[in-house]
Amino acid sequence: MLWYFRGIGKRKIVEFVLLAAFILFFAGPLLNLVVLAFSGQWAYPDLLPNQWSLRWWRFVFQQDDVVQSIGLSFLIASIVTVLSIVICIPAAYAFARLRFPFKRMFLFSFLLTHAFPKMGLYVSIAVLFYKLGLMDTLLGVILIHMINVLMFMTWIPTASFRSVHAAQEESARDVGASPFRVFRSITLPMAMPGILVASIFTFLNSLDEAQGTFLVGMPNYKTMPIIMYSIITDFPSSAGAVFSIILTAPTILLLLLSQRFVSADVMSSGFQVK
Amino acid sequence: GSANTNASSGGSASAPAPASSSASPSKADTVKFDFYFSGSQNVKDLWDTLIPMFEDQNPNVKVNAVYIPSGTDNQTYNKVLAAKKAGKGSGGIDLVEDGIVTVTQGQEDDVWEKLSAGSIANLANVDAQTMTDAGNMAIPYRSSAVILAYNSEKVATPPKTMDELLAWIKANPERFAYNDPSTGGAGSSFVQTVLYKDLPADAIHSSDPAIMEQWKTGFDELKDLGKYVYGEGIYPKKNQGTLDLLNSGEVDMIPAWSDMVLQQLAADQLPASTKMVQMTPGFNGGPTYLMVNKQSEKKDAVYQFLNYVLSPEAQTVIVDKMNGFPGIEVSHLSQEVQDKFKGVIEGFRTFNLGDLGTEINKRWQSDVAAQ
Amino acid sequence: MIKGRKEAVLGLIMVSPAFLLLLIIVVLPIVQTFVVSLHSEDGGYDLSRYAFLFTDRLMRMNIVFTLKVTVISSLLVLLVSYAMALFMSFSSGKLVDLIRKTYMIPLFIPGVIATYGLINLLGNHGWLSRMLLPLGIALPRLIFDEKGIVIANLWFNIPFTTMLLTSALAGIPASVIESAKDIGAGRLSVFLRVIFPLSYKTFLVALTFVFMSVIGSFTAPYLLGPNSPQMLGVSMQQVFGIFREQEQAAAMAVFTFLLCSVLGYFYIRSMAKDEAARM
Amino acid sequence: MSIQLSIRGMAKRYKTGEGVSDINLDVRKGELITLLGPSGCGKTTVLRSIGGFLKPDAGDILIEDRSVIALPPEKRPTSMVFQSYNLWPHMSVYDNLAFGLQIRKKPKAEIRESIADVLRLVRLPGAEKKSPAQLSGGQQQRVALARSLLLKPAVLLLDEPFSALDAKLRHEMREELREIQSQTGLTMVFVTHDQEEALSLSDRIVVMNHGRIEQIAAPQNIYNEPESLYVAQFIGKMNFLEGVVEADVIRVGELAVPNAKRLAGPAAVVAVRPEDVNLDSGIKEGLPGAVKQIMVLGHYAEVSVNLGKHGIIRSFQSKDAAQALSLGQHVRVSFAKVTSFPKE
Amino acid sequence: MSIQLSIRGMAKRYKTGEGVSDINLDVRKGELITLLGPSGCGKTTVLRSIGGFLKPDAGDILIEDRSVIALPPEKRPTSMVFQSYNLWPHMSVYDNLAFGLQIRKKPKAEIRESIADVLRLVRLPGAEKKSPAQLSGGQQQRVALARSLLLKPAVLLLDEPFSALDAKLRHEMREELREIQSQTGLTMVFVTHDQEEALSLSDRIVVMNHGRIEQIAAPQNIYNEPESLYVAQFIGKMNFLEGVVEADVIRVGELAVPNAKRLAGPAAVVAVRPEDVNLDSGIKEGLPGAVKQIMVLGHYAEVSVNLGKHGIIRSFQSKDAAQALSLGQHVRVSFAKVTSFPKE
Ligand SMILES: Nc1ncnc2c1ncn2[C@@H]1O[C@H](COP(=O)(O)OP(=O)(O)OP(=O)(O)O)[C@@H](O)[C@H]1O
Ligand SMILES: Nc1ncnc2c1ncn2[C@@H]1O[C@H](COP(=O)(O)OP(=O)(O)OP(=O)(O)O)[C@@H](O)[C@H]1O
Ligand SMILES: [Mg+2]
Ligand SMILES: [Mg+2]
Repeated sequence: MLWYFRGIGKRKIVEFVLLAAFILFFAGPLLNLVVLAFSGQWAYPDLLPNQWSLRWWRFVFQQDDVVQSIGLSFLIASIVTVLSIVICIPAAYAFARLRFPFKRMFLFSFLLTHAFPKMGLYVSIAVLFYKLGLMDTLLGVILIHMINVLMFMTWIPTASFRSVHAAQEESARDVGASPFRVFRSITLPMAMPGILVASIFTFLNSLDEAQGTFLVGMPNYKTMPIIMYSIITDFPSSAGAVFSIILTAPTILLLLLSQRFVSADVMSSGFQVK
Repeated sequence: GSANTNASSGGSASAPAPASSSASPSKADTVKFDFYFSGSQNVKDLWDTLIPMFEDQNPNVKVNAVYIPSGTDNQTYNKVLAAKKAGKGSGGIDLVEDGIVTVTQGQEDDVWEKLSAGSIANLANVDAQTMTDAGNMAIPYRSSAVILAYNSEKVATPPKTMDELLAWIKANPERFAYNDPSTGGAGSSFVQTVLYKDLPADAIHSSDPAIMEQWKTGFDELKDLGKYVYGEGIYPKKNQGTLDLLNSGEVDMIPAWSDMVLQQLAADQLPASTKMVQMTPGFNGGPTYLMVNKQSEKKDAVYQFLNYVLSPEAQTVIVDKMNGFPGIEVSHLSQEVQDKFKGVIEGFRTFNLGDLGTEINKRWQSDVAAQ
Repeated sequence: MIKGRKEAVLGLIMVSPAFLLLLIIVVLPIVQTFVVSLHSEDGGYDLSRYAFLFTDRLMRMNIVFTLKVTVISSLLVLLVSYAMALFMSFSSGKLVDLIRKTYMIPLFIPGVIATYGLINLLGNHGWLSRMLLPLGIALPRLIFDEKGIVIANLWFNIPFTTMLLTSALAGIPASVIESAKDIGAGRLSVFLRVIFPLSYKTFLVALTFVFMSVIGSFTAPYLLGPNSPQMLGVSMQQVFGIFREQEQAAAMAVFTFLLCSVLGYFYIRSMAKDEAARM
Repeated sequence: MSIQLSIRGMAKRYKTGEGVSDINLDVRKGELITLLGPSGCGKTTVLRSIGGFLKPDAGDILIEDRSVIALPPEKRPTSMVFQSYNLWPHMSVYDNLAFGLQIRKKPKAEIRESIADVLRLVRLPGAEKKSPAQLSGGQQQRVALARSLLLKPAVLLLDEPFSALDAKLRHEMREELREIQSQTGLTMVFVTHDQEEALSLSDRIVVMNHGRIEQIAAPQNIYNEPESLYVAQFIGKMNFLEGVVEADVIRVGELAVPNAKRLAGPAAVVAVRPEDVNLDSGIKEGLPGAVKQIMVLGHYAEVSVNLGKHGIIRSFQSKDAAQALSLGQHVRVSFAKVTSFPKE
Repeated sequence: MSIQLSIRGMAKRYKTGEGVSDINLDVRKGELITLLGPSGCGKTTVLRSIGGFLKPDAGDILIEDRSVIALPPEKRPTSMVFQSYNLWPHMSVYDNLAFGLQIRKKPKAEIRESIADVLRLVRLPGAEKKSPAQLSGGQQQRVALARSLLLKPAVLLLDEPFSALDAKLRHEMREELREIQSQTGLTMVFVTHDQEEALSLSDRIVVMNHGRIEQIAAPQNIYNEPESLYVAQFIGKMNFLEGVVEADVIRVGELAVPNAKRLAGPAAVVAVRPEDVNLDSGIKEGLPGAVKQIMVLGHYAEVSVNLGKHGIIRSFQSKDAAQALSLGQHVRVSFAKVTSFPKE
């Protein structure tokens, strides 16, 4: 055994150990979910279920709200992502590049959205929404999703914008690009990895949001996590496992597809010049 | 599964069009009100059965039942409260189903309507004491019992009294578990029963803070018990938490809601060897309440519905479906049902400790959990 | 300075949509909550709710426990995430590609479900213990213990933090790292002296996010953690939802926020610093 | 010809205390002006101020008689080739070049054609699809040059645009630049550290020192009549000898040179270019010295002669003449042409 | 002397198809080798391979007889001055310089002192506290040079280290480099595009073309005896004329030059350096031509003469001789020295 490891070199061993740790830690719970999703009976201490079954798959798909709610969730998540990009990216750019009064205070205020536990805020928020006529509206749901991500969408892109070299922007100004054009063609693409991260997060966060959606959207906007909550609290974990697989699959597909289109690895390799 | 035959509760899911009842009464004489309830699948099944029955008999009232998945149920109350604070009336919520905590909270915030037999005739069938305990603001339309569930393969002769149970726990370390009392009624019932084990019988209807003095021996007992329960002091969260342990064979005995055990047995989620036993004196049970939003503009229709819910006909359905106890006194039900409860109902007790329930949880948290 | 004023106005305009949204939906309710937290038991206004946080034995335990779990989790998360981000940014091969493609997947799993997955995996009779049973290894208690919370925090936070740090590393030109290697810097020196300082700002952002999400977390510590001491998030839920002490819960929320602000402050200060240096 | 670019009393001071001051310069239309000076003297600072990337603390900048001092870079009719290329790493060469034209809303076909043209011009035909990271240093520099050339600005600012190019390419580029200039009347401000380039390319040279302008003149004048010791030192090679002023002449040992500038004395510095240093082995006149080193540099040779207390003097000789000399040989040194400066 | 660096059969091909191949080179200890070649010929590629930043596709690299091909850059006893300086933007000049020494665990006092020394050497005394962004291009380049010098590597790799420096500073730096080399016996591989620099500085020159080595020889040999037409073209200025091989001689119009290389013919290329082109107005011999252009370049002048069907030939003349000529004047052209190559 030892000679084998010596033969394949230190680097390979390190990689192997890393992979094992990675799989055990991250994939473990996921694999567990997959197995669980197809299990009928699973007694201790058996390594695998003693009985396989598709029962919970049938069950989840029979829930008549499921398909609709998935559609609604994706719709809302898309709108939320686009809207927060539109609103937050300019702010992030301003934080990164412009000087204006109270800048630090503004930037700090975005911390509130996330650092302040929302549990105690829901009643006040609901009162406000009633007054503004946002209760039971799509806009209301979108807004409540957006406040969850305001901070991500400002802070992360701010950090990304700041890492773009001023010199590259200068040469774009030089060829006659207006500040906006410079932003669009130079700064934005170069800050893209960070913005992409923030956007993915926004999208997922919106897909996962239940409390606020319920408060503002029920009974008209029943999103996926709301259905999910009832399934996982009332049914054995197998049903939850099935649901999370259904829920995860389209997003992962999207991710893989986008990786192909968003040129190989914007995320990982970045742009490097000698 | 999907016994969703009722159009009014199923169809409103995600249609963006506002289906609010106040806006669109379909016929001049038809009133449609909104009813928010939460709970497990069996609760949903119950209402899916009861509401059509009611609507058949009362064509002028339509009930829009909104099922609130657990996990988000706190928000129903938040919504009612917020609508009131914003001056927006009922906020589209006319009738709410929930536990005692929400009832008490609503009394403080003044959001529930006071109810009387004048508007709901069948209220007379309900135990007057229970109504008073709830400040006449909530109807205990059904009750469930907490029982002792155990693995009959491991436990041949289950304990019959509290003292026997305590002895069993100490004799079989780490084979018993009760859930954190602030996260579920089964655990809370166990804790309260231990605390009131040696107190006068009527103490369970008193919310007089003076009695707190006398909890000491009970809490000492619970503290001591910590060493013998599952994981030497682990109290799972929620009623389901202990059921999971029983299911996986990590413990042999737990206090649990009878309806949950029955339902999960039926669904193969618990091993067939699981059995139930009620002790004497029994664990306290707990009613589930229906509250009318004070801001509601459709109270008459709501009362009509509540009246039906408290009718013997509806209560019989409830008893069948929920494996629970009726909200009205058993004497009003059919003989058949009465027979079914013979021997069980005696052991069934309801505690009405008011705010003391919260005090117990707090003290448990600091004395028992954090010992 | 005309130009300065124009810039100021432009900046304010660009920030205002996001800020207005924030102001109305978040800041105002928070101010209300803050006011609520100042209500004392007897109807007046004072700081008794805050004093309670430090005088009550249970609360003190909870706070210490929360800080301990949060600090440990944050440190581990950042450690692992940096390692992964570096590995993915500066290595190549099939393995890296595989990890690059899959490490984000946990982000897509709803928190509650993942928590159940973790319970099923790590629990006393969970998958892991079943796997280790034939080998004769007994797991220490992971579930209903702070280890469980830490593991869950790692699971939930590492993918996102890694993603964030990877994006920051993408901005570091290879040339800068090359020249560090050239002068003989080993991996550790390159990291400490070049990569870390150049990704410091994103690091602070990541730290703040991890810290916040751990300190305010509810689902995982609720389902995986011990009964006592509790994480602040769980305790807050109990105080607010079960004990119905809105004022006390508000004070806890404000306190949590103050803890997070400390980290936020570092990020903003570091930004201000290099702004001053740029002129 | 009309004045295309005018810099008036410009000053810029960085926080560190460095910077430029008192910059006055008029550039005529179609003129190529070179900024020459040692590293760190402020050449880039002047160029960046013209381009709009630095806000001067004082002074004005006019292009075609309009003050541009308040305009942002994109509104100025200038284009700059930066000292450090500044290509956009996320764009291909084509996109790097097309960007400015797209902003000017040029039709696509025209863009494609002019890019192909300019790439041929900078000797990188067919490089459109490459990314900047795939180019060598000199190739990147040429792409940066191409990017600015494409825009046909009123004033082209070039910050050492040929510093990474070999002699041959540099020559070709110079000629292309001249060609373009003669066709389009482009006005250029050119920074270089290469004297030969400055001397051969410029219409006028601006010599800078420590953030100030020392002299502005045509190449020949700068070379032949440096106004200050500094310029003399900086441009071309120059020997400096100490002399004693004696009314009409300045005496260096046995040699007397005319005191053309009527310096006051008592001491003065006599400057002689190496090519003006004659070496003779026969004659009696001149300073005596011994050949110390002979270095053949391509088509000529540099001969160093030790003059004893007058130090070492360098002389350029043709290869043949140099090969006739031998190390240690005694020679007499005389000067064909000298300049003199007051001793500092 | 012993071989310090040895490159054997190295090849590296980029995805785009460019690269280098068949690189064989031995560098002796204490030697300064220059890589010379046009932009994009692969100089940086070779240097980066030696430094360990590129993994060659084939071949081996040995330093002090040990193969380093498998070592990462930080383990190689080399240090590189990068073409684009690569200073660490977040560190002060001091920290940039100190980093390498700190890794080598030098005591603090020693670090401080050697940094002060090396900064004086690159003419930036007292710049410790500045940040790279506060330096001019040339200053940054000098800091990068200082950084590598401090480490006293076994092999110093310099990628156009003086490209941003003015002539004066460049001369000083060259001399400092020579000085250091004579003191420490440093081995250097030097990339430059400046021929004069290569000719005056190197022990040997490696001329590269299109990713291959064309010739390796001492500067004088490269200049006087270029092995190929390409080298002749690239190094120094050179006139090329077509000739006809006639056994022992090659005939160019009325002129016959010896066929020293015994070329086969029928056609050959005759190459003459401008300084070997004699212009006479009196004699009958030589090719007849007319003066086309006189360009005075510092201490010498370039005179172009139109030879009719033989094209235009350039000649270097002393300033005086050139000034005696006038445009259009008829002259006879003869050659002091020629080389010949087969016609391609
Ligand atoms: N952003 C800055 N902050 C502080 N000092 C600076 C800054 N930029 C340049 N300097 C200093 O100002 C002086 C002039 O710099 P500049 O870049 O104009 O020089 P340069 O003539 O272009 O030199 P080089 O030929 O080396 O590029 C230098 O001493 C430099 O150190
Ligand atoms: N990363 C790369 N990917 C693809 N091609 C490259 C890459 N780096 C360099 N090349 C190509 O390889 C050839 C040699 O490049 P190299 O940088 O070695 O040239 P160089 O001799 O240093 O030129 P210069 O004097 O312009 O710096 C060039 O044609 C260049 O376009
Ligand atoms: Mg410069
Ligand atoms: Mg190069």
